Amino acid sequence: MSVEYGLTLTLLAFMLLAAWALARSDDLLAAVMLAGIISLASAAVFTVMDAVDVAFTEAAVGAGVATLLSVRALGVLGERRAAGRARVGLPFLVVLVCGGLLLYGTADLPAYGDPAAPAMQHVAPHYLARGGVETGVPNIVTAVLASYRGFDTFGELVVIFTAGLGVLTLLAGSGVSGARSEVDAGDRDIIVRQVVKWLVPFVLLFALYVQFHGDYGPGGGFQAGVIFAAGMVLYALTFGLPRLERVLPPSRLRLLAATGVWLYGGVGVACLLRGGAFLDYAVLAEDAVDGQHLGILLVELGVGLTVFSVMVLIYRAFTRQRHGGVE
Amino acid sequence: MNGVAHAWLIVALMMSGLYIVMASAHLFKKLIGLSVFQVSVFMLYISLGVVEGAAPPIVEPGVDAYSNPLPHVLILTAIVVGIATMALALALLVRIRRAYGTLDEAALAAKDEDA
Amino acid sequence: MSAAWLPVLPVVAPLLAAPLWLVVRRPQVAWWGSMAVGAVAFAAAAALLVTVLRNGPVDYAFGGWPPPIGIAYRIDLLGAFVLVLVSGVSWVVSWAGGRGVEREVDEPRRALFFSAYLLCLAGLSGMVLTGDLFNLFVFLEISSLSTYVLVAAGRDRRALPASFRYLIMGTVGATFVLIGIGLLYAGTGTLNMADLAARLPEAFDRRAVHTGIVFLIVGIAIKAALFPLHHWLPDAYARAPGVVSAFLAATATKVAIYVFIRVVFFVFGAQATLEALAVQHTLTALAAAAVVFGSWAALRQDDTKRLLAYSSVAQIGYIVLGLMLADVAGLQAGLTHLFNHALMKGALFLALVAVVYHGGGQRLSDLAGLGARMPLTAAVIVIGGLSLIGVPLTAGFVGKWLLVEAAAAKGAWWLIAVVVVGSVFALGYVGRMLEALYFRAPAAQGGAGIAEAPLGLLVPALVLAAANLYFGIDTRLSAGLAGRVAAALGGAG
Amino acid sequence: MSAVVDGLAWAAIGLGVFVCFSGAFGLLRFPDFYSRLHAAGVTDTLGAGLVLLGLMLQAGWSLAAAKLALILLFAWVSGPTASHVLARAARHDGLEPWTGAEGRRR
Repeated sequence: MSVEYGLTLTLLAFMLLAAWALARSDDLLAAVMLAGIISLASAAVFTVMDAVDVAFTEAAVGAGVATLLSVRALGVLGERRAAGRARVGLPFLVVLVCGGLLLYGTADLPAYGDPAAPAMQHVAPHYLARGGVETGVPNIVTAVLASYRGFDTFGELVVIFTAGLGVLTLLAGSGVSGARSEVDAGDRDIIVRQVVKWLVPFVLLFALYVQFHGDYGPGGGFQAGVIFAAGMVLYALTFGLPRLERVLPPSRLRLLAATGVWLYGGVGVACLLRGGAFLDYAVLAEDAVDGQHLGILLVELGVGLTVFSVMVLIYRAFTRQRHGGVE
Repeated sequence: MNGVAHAWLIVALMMSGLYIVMASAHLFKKLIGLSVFQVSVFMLYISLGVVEGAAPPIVEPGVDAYSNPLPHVLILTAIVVGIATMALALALLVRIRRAYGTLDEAALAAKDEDA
Repeated sequence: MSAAWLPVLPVVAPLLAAPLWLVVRRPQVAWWGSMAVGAVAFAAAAALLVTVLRNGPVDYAFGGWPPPIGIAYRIDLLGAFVLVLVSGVSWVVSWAGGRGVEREVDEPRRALFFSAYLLCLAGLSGMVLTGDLFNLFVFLEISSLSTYVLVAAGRDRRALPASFRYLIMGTVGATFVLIGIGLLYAGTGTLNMADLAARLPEAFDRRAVHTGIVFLIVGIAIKAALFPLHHWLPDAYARAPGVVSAFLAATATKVAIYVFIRVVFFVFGAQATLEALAVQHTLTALAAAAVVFGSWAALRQDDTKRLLAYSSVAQIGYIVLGLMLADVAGLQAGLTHLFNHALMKGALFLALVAVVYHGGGQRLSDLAGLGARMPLTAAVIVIGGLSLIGVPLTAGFVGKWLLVEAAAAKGAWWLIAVVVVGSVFALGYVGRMLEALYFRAPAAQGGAGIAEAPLGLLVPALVLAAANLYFGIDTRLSAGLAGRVAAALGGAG
Repeated sequence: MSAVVDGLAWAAIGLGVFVCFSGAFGLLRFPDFYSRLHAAGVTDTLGAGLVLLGLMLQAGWSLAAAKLALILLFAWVSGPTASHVLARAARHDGLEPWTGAEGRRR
């Protein structure tokens, strides 16, 4: 057994412990934190498994954004404990059947790390051997994501957009507007204010680095959008939502969210107009590889724009809610 | 020699997530269970693409063995779908709590009986 | 318009139009715009169908990457047929959107409502057209997320828990699909459906492949609301705004069944899957149970929308029964009923939107006396109801008759008994609606304001009702095309 | 790389791991919130600092070392700030420090 495999197994066992604690706990905040821990541990597992882009995203999204939104929502909900009686019989049966089936199905999978596995044989070698040459992008994950399977990524962008649209639709008209101390004042503590004031520009700079360096290293539009949004949220937490809204009014955020989708789709349509297939970046420039590079740059920018603005819109929608209470 | 023990652990984690989804009476906790369920599916995918001793799929001169990038791409998409679902579900919970004053499944059902 | 645009237009047009209503937040503009986009999508779908009929399947490689390296569409007769149905019915239903949202959706949500509608349409169309398993998952999620929003967009607070329950069930289902795709990839190394079909025979003895197939089928069955995985459906349909119920009942479950057909018959190969994994017996039994249980439950409902929703559970049973006969006649029956059921439920749910418009309720007793006050709406309910029972000269008859014929040819007499039992129950629940409409006096004097609904609601309902009659007589487009599709499938399986 | 640098690097990493471990031990065993916070803070600054220092020595003069230095800087700013905010929140909620007068409390 290799060291890496042992590390993976240890981390998985640790996650299983956390899941066990999660299942037993009635405390909702503890449940959120345990889920965050599981997510962060999975990011470590992804790193061990060479999936650096995935690890990056899971750490930013699963451990970061999901935890942030959950804690925000818990505050708005005013719920602390899950007191109701759990059902046991049917869930246990279903889990037993599904788990048994999966154990059966995974039993003859190729061993961990086997380079001769069927999954390694057919399509993947093409990406690894030709991806860098055909797209001019050394990070093959970015090449597959933005070009070979660019239509999936367009769909993924629409999914995020749909979520933002859905949150705005569901929470429309039920928010609080006008002055409210908790939302408005932010944090008055001088240490926090000073630290955040110094930190936010670096967070934004890092986001830009991740956005434009995604061709060469882990990163890309999605991770960059999340980090940029995190910088904005940090700013709003410290200096109050109104200060952020002065820079980024909701109407502008909505426009940006739409613009990201249009940019991605627009690149696709531009390819159509120039006689290629939808999202065939090769027709965008004289040289096919230059076209690929340009197309990937533009669609990643679209992803970054929409992800960033949707994240901030969602955060704002939850923060603007009245706490607790019944209609 | 590596085996498929990682798959057993992942399946166990997956099933604990699914169990929390189905067994919890509280809607918020169901949602948390759902995210554990999804994370473990992500790990199943990524584990399919590991090549022992290979590098992450970022092409560099002098390296000739890389892990399979395709599962990574798929799971990046799936992570995004997961957070999108979660955000939407949390917004629904805010509305449910405001309309009913509870997030307990049995209590919710009871409130609509007498309405 | 160039042929290169046709395959992408039904998906990309609504996707690019949807963000507009986040910026221009005017409900009227959003409604007109969405109808225009719906028309474009429908026209493109119809043109695609014509192209496929003339020249055979259309292939489209996104990004110019040939499959299985890139994502590709392969649009055959089946896909084009279902796409025309989905985009056509959703377009007609969207006509009713303008008036429909007035009563059932609060002002700040109306413009965004149409965005979600377009996204849902795009998601469903993408699921129909795609030839790539993972792309299927992505578009499944686009349609699902927008559906949760649509269901919860109305004023009825009971829609909120219904939508949440649907979200949990739907996400578990989608994750099952994801597990299935992953295991199939582990066994074969590909995500492209056609490529997978070619590579499966040599990989079929791998356990990962068996398990993948089972998880994929269970995940799709949740989305298709196949008994006993139908729990999310009655509440979601009954509590959603009426226009949404009409839209979903006519399209969402149909697309899920279409995906099932595509995966089982094209990718896995009917013989191998149905026999080796005992899928056929299990699903036939479940479908028969769906018919009996759904019809019986519909009979016991007091709420008209829940009644129709349970009836949908039963109709899904009929469709799957036909498919599981797994011969040309059975497939033709299933596909025909799939087509016709979309028309029936679309018409009936739209008629209920018209009933609610002037302050009517959605209980059976609220229909009392409406036969005289709302003659046209009542006529739509009559036609849709008769079609649901399967009375000759309505669309509903055609599918059921084909199903009975197909069953008789195979000597499956018990299956005919199931159809008869279901139809008798249907006679019962439709009869209760008609009895309330025509033979019961209005409950109180209070409903004096109740009159015929505005044209904006009536026209789409009447169009769909007329379609029920038309396709009951002229079956070239429905059963005829379904027959050709089935013949092609029979060859493939 | 010279053996001296290599040895120094491993010494730093080893010491860092020990500090992290003792921090975790303190987090579990210390009697009240504030002292536990103290233990956790050690992990953040000294533990992570030593490990990162060791890694920088391993990396030599390269871009990776510069990135590690930036991470170190970030950890040294964010860690104490987070501890500060946590302690302040606890104080704000009226949590009194343990003085040994009333036995262990959780």
